Amino acid sequence: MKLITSLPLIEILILFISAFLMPFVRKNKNIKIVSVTALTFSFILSVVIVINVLQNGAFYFNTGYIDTILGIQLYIGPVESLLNSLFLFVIILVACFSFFTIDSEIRENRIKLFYIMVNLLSASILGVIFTNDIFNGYVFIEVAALTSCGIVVVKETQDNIKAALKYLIMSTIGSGLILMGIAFIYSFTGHLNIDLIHQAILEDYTQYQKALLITIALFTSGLGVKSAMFPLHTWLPDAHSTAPTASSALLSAIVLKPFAFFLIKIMYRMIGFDLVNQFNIITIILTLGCCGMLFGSLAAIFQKNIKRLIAYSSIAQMGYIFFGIGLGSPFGAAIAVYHMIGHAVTKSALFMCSGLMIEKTGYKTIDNYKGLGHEMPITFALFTLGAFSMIGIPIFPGFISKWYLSIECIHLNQLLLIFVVLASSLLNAVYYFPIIINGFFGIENLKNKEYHSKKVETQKLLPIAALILAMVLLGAFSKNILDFISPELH
Amino acid sequence: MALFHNYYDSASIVLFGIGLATLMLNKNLIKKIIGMNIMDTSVFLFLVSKGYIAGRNAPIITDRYEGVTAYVNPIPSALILTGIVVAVSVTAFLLALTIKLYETYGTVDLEEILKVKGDDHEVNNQSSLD
Amino acid sequence: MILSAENLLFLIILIPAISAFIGLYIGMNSEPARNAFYTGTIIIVFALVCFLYPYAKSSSLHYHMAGIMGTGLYLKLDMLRYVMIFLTSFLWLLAHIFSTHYLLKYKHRNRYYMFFILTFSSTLGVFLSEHILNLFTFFELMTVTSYFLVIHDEDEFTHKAGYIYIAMSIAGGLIQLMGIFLLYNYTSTLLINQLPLEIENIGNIKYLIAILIMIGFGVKACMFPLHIWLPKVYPPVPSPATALFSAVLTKTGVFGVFVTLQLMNFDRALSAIVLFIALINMFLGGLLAIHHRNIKKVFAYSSMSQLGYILLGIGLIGLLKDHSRHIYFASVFHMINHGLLKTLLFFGSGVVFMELQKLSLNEIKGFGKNMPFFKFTLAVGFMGTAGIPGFNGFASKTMLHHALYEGTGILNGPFVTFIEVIFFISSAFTAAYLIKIYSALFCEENRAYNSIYKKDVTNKYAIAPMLLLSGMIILIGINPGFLLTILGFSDAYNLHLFTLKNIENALVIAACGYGIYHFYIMKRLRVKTSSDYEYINPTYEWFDLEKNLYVPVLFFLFKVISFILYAFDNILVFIAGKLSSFAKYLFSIEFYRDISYYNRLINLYFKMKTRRLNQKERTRNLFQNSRNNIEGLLNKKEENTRNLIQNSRENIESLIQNEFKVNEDQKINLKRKIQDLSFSLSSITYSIIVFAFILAVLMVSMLII
Amino acid sequence: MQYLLLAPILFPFILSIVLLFNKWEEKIRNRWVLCGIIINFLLLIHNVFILKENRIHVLKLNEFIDIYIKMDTAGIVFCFLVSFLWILTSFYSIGYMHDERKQTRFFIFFTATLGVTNGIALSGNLITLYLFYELLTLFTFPLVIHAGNETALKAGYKYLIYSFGGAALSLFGMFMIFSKTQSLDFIPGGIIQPVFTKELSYYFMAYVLTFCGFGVKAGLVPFHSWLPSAMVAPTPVSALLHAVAVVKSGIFSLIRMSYFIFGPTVIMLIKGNDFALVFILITILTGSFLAIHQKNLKKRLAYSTISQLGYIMLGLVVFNPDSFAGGMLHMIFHAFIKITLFFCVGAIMHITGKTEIQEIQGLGKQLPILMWCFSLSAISLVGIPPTNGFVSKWFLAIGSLQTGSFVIPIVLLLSALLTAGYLLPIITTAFFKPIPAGESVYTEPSPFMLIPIIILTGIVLLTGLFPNPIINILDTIAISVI
Repeated sequence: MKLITSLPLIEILILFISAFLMPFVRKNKNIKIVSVTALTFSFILSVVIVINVLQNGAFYFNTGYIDTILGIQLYIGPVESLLNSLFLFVIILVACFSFFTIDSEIRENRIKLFYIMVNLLSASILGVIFTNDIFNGYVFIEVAALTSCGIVVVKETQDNIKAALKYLIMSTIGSGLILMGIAFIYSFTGHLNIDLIHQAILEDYTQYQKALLITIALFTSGLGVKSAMFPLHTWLPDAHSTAPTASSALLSAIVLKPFAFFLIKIMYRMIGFDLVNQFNIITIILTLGCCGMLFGSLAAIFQKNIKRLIAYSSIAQMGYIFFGIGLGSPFGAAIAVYHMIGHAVTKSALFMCSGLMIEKTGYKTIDNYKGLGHEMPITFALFTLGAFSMIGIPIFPGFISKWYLSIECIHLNQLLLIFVVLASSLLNAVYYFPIIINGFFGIENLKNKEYHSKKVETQKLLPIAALILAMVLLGAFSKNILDFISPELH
Repeated sequence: MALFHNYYDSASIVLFGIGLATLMLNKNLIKKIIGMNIMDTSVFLFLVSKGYIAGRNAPIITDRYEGVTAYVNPIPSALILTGIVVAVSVTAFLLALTIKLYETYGTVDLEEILKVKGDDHEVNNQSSLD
Repeated sequence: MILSAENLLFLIILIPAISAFIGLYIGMNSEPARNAFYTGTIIIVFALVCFLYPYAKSSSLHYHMAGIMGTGLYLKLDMLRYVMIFLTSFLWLLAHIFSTHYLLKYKHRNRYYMFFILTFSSTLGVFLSEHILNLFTFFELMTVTSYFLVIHDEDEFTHKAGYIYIAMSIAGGLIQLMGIFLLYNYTSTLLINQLPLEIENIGNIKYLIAILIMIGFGVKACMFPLHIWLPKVYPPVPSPATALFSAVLTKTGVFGVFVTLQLMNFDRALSAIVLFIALINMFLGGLLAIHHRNIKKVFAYSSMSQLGYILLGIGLIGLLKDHSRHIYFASVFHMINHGLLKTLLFFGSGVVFMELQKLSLNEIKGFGKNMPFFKFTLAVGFMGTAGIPGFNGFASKTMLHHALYEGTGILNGPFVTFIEVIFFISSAFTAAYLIKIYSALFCEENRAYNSIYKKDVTNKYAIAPMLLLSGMIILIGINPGFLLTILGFSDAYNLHLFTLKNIENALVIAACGYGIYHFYIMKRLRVKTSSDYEYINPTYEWFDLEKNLYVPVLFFLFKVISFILYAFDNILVFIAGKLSSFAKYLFSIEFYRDISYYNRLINLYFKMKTRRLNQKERTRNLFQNSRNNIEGLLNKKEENTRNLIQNSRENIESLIQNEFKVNEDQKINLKRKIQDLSFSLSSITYSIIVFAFILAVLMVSMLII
Repeated sequence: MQYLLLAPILFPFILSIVLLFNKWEEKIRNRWVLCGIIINFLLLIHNVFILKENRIHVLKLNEFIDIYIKMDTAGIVFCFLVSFLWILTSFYSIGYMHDERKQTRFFIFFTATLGVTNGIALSGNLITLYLFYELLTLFTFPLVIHAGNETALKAGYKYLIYSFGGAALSLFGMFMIFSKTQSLDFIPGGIIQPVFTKELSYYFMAYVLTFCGFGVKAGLVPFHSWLPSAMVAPTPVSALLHAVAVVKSGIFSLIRMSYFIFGPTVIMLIKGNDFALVFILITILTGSFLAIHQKNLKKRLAYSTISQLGYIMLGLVVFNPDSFAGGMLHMIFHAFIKITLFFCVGAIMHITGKTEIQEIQGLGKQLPILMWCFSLSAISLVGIPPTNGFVSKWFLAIGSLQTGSFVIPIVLLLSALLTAGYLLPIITTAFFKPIPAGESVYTEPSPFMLIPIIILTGIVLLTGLFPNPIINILDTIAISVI
């Protein structure tokens, strides 16, 4: 039984070791194989963890087998296990997609570096999700920041480097703030382990009212920068649009989420729901979430470059997640987690489709995609399905998270917020529909476009199709996912 | 007044402010990196000062182990070690990127770099409102 | 069995309706066969009507057919209705014979006959129906089918007339429908025999209901405010149809008014209103008839005034509560006489129109100078209408007059004398305009026609009906009692109409008529032109109810409401347009990430300046657009909206162009300025500034709270 | 056996997928479409009369998303109306689309829309209705932009934005209802039980939102301007969608919402109907007033549809059995009349290429049968007594008078006058204006187009003279609901 509990650590170690082994492999083909095998193996382990958690609930894992909590502790609850397996699932699919597209986008000698970064990034993401120790979380956040900046800069064009630089500087500021937050927490609780801090805070939080407030503010703004909260998002559009397709898919879909989840862990497990609601930081997160939703969609409407458009739409979706957190109720956090999963699957599919479109047409601006639905029908159809989930057509996960958010808003009787939720989904429609319509319909759009002329090889389409299928399944089984998640956050 | 008797906290807060300001306000990349380092060191100072217990010496065992009470609280100092490693790696990465930029643009002034349009073609039609 | 009396009622309506379509089909290939077929059907119907006389005389017939039209079909036949359908079928037969000859030079005859017979069937339906809804249904059917008769000639003039006719009748019909809705709502039954007792206990809402229903019938009965369609519709309609319009369709209106009053069991107030309108009708009809030159218009106004007489009779029934039998038979008798007379007159005008294709007195002067038969028949018609003793007009007018005297006991004196005076003046007017036409048509000298129209009207189809009618007029004139007994008026014979006093009274009226003719018409209305005398018509300058009142008011209302509703129409599109342009402006700032902060400030300044100049120019042409909107060129609505969008699109383009223009020259002088001024904040620092600012705000808010 | 219930909804989808995947030439495809739709109609008859069960839970994802199909009288009436008219329209569109381009794409979406409309008719709860409501927009969109040119695309955008805006509003209302009643199933008489005084404004807001949401599709005034601009679509589309399927499903969802979710008592309590009445009266007047200004025939019919929809909504908002029956009657009659008018206008455009009113002078003489059908239907729409327009107006007026308000009958009659104002000129120009010189000779349209028109005119006249059978059916619904 002991072995099962140590699986999460094994997972992270596999990914790290595979990353360290890669420099010794000579040919690029083998690099890819090594990377994907490591990822699939850890995915299998994650599925085992999920089953284990399903059967006998959450469990702790103390590195070093010492029952006293001196070493680093990992906490694996239903939310963590689910996030872990789903993120890995998406990373594997993006990696398979990158097998074929990465060669054309980055130079020969950089491919090895790219896959090392991918493995390191996934390892650090799992670390951030699992850790129950905030300093360990900080270390994994730093590793994630550096490696994500790495997969951005791997393209090495002028703009790319500038964007990466901007991203790196902003994330260093963020991590500086997080470190200061950790220092503050340590200073008045003396612990680094989340549960111990929680007990310490519960005992005598009245004296540290002001300090507690400042730590929450530090953590929010630090993690906010990293996960593109509204005012601190300026780095995201440049970074995601100039990065290679695979990495921008990874960035938008996966990298932003663990930081937001870390914020949830700090807010609800470290400090506790009732205490957090006393500070009005929650309302600030809520308002920033709403502004993010509206601003993201509004900005996306005026975008010409498709990658920037999808980047802005991920700002909007992050706005949804912060809106969920900002509601301050446990069910709100559960919906935020569900939206993370839903958005991860949809956004990666959308980015990969847009990558294919750019590769086939050679242009990045939307106006050149007229009549594309006729030329590459399957990719465009997948893109449309992804867009439908974003817009909120029933059955898709987008609609379900909007539904639950609104129901939660009514329970907290803030009816105006529903207007924001619906307005932002309508705005999504405003900027996704022109692309779809111009792709499929209109005489002059389809004037000299033969059917299936820009055919995309099936092996590039398989990952996207798998993701869309996962999306639909997520939509279908939303009820049991939420039942699985919500008890833990209460 | 709290400010007067815990010098270390106030010193680290001031240092943090200076680091943050230099990071933000300067155009020169190198100055930004220096600013970032100042910011990190200020945090480390703050953390170490939390672990200090007056009248005890550093948690380094020279020849023999003098018991727990002789030493200062070792955990913050351990944390700072990893913190320093992280800061160093980030600085290294930043410097590498700055060198790359310097090779292409010949200047380290971020403003100059950003004003020159990037090389890949689709960048220029991005910014104008067409 | 199917021929039992009750079913006959339904058959009378059904036969013409079906035969209309069969005739249309026969008419496709052969004209004479169709004419024969139609004559046959009308004769059959006429025969059936005659067959029904004993039933109508003894008791009233009832017929009920469930299911059709939602509420079922209820038909009833009593003496009054019998008279009506007898008159309709008889006159329709004559008109049909006349039109077979009259329409020879016309086109679309097939269509004309179909609608001719359909109107016949719906008129019969109006007279026979007992359920108010059926009455209303046949009334509307009659309107629609007669409308297609009105616009038979397909030229611009008929379409204008048709437009007024259909608009007024449908508007009248809908107001009437409102009355019926209220009636049904309060009494929950619509059968005419059940209604009177229901109506007692619904309080004075019944006045509103009565007025609304009477407006519907008033349009057809050309009561005063609703008479404006008469002079416009009669001239363009082919003469046989005009004859039926004036003789029969107006009777449906009068019959309707009578039924409504019957429902309200002859309430005093309502009868007073009808009486008052009748008086106006009589007087105004006569007055206008004198001035007009087109003989059909003259006859139109004359039938308006004659209807005034009938309505007077109906009004009086209500007022002279207990012995109203006398006045009832007087008005029915006058209805019959008026029917016969008007048909004769319009047949006359038809004959004139057939030959000359003109109707104005100036053109047809001296037409019938040496046409003995034609002159004789029209003379009889004129005498009858004027009420000269020995003709049927005299009999019914004197009966009305007698009723007035009986009324003196009940109504207060001066009121009766007032009616007496109006009665006298309008009869004088009648005599005047009839003499005017007679003299113009037959006595005036017209060299052009002398040579052509030597012998009499040849066509026997035209002259036979006129002779028959004039014969009947004279017969009834001489022995009115005979007709009254048929009508069931018991003491018809001791009426002793031909007393010296009455004859003397009628002759005095005729003399006054001639006096008016001699002094007023000959002097004022006949102007000596170069070669000959010319009739002028001053009424065109007078206040024409339609031109000066109805049309401007309705048109203004229509324009205002359309403009308001047009605003409703695209209020959303307007708001959406404004919002998107605001959002576009808002985000244009965000994307100048390459140009430094200072540049952006200058840029903004330039843009604001240029925006202000376009603003002025744009507001100028916006003002110009809204001006021509306000001028009410609503049909230019499409162009306006298009050039409004055009302008806003041009403005945005010009904005962008001069932005670039501004950018170019601005860049040039800016470059020089930038060299010496190195102060600038890069976009990264720009975003960090934002971030620092927010952080500061966070800190401050923490500390305060 | 239970799954046969889904046949009227799924069968058209299967048919459209079959059409999608095999490239038949025109004749075979037409035959497939025709017998497919007729089979669908037979399936419906089978379900209504033979099948015992009348409800099935297709898919229950979570407590609110559950696809629930239920057959009740109102649903059956609407389903029959739609399926029957679809048969005639398919005949007509085969004739009409003969020499148009992209016909298969047209028929694919044409059959799919039938399935969706049947879905709306047979849905058992508000969320299934909302789902089909959304799908209706998606499936009708390609039909609206069938022409493919710039104006069609613009009209398509407008249609999409309006429909999705409306759907978002009604979704908002559904949130509010669901959070209070925890279930959205349709129960005649409404599912919202005791309404406490403090919740009145809450329910009023929910009612307003759902009303405006579904009102968008039903041509409520401020949200109606997508209808005239969607006239750019080919005539079978505008005939079927903008006279029957799309607008009527808007009306049907309003019926479902106000009679099966809120219930008349609750709506009267929260005075929702007074709010709605104002909008509806404006709709009636705007529709008829602006129709008179339109030169284009199809635009004129579009605005007339808006005004006639106002009638139907009037019948639904006045909570009285007579006016409810009047509203439903007018829904059925208007569907038949308007579809005939659109078919005739479409045939005229197809043969002569004329669209403006002054262009069709004297056409009545060249195309007698077509123009006779047009005139008879136009007259029955105006509501001259023997026709069916009058019957429904009668019930509407009586119903509204019983509730004591004078305004409604007056607006009804004024708009009837205006209906005459914009329909009779078409008849007079067609029949009673001389044929302009140099006009080429036109012959009657192909039998495929003419037979449906004649059948429909026959039905219009028949229901006018013998409306009783339909009235009895509707009375049963009215009693069960109010």
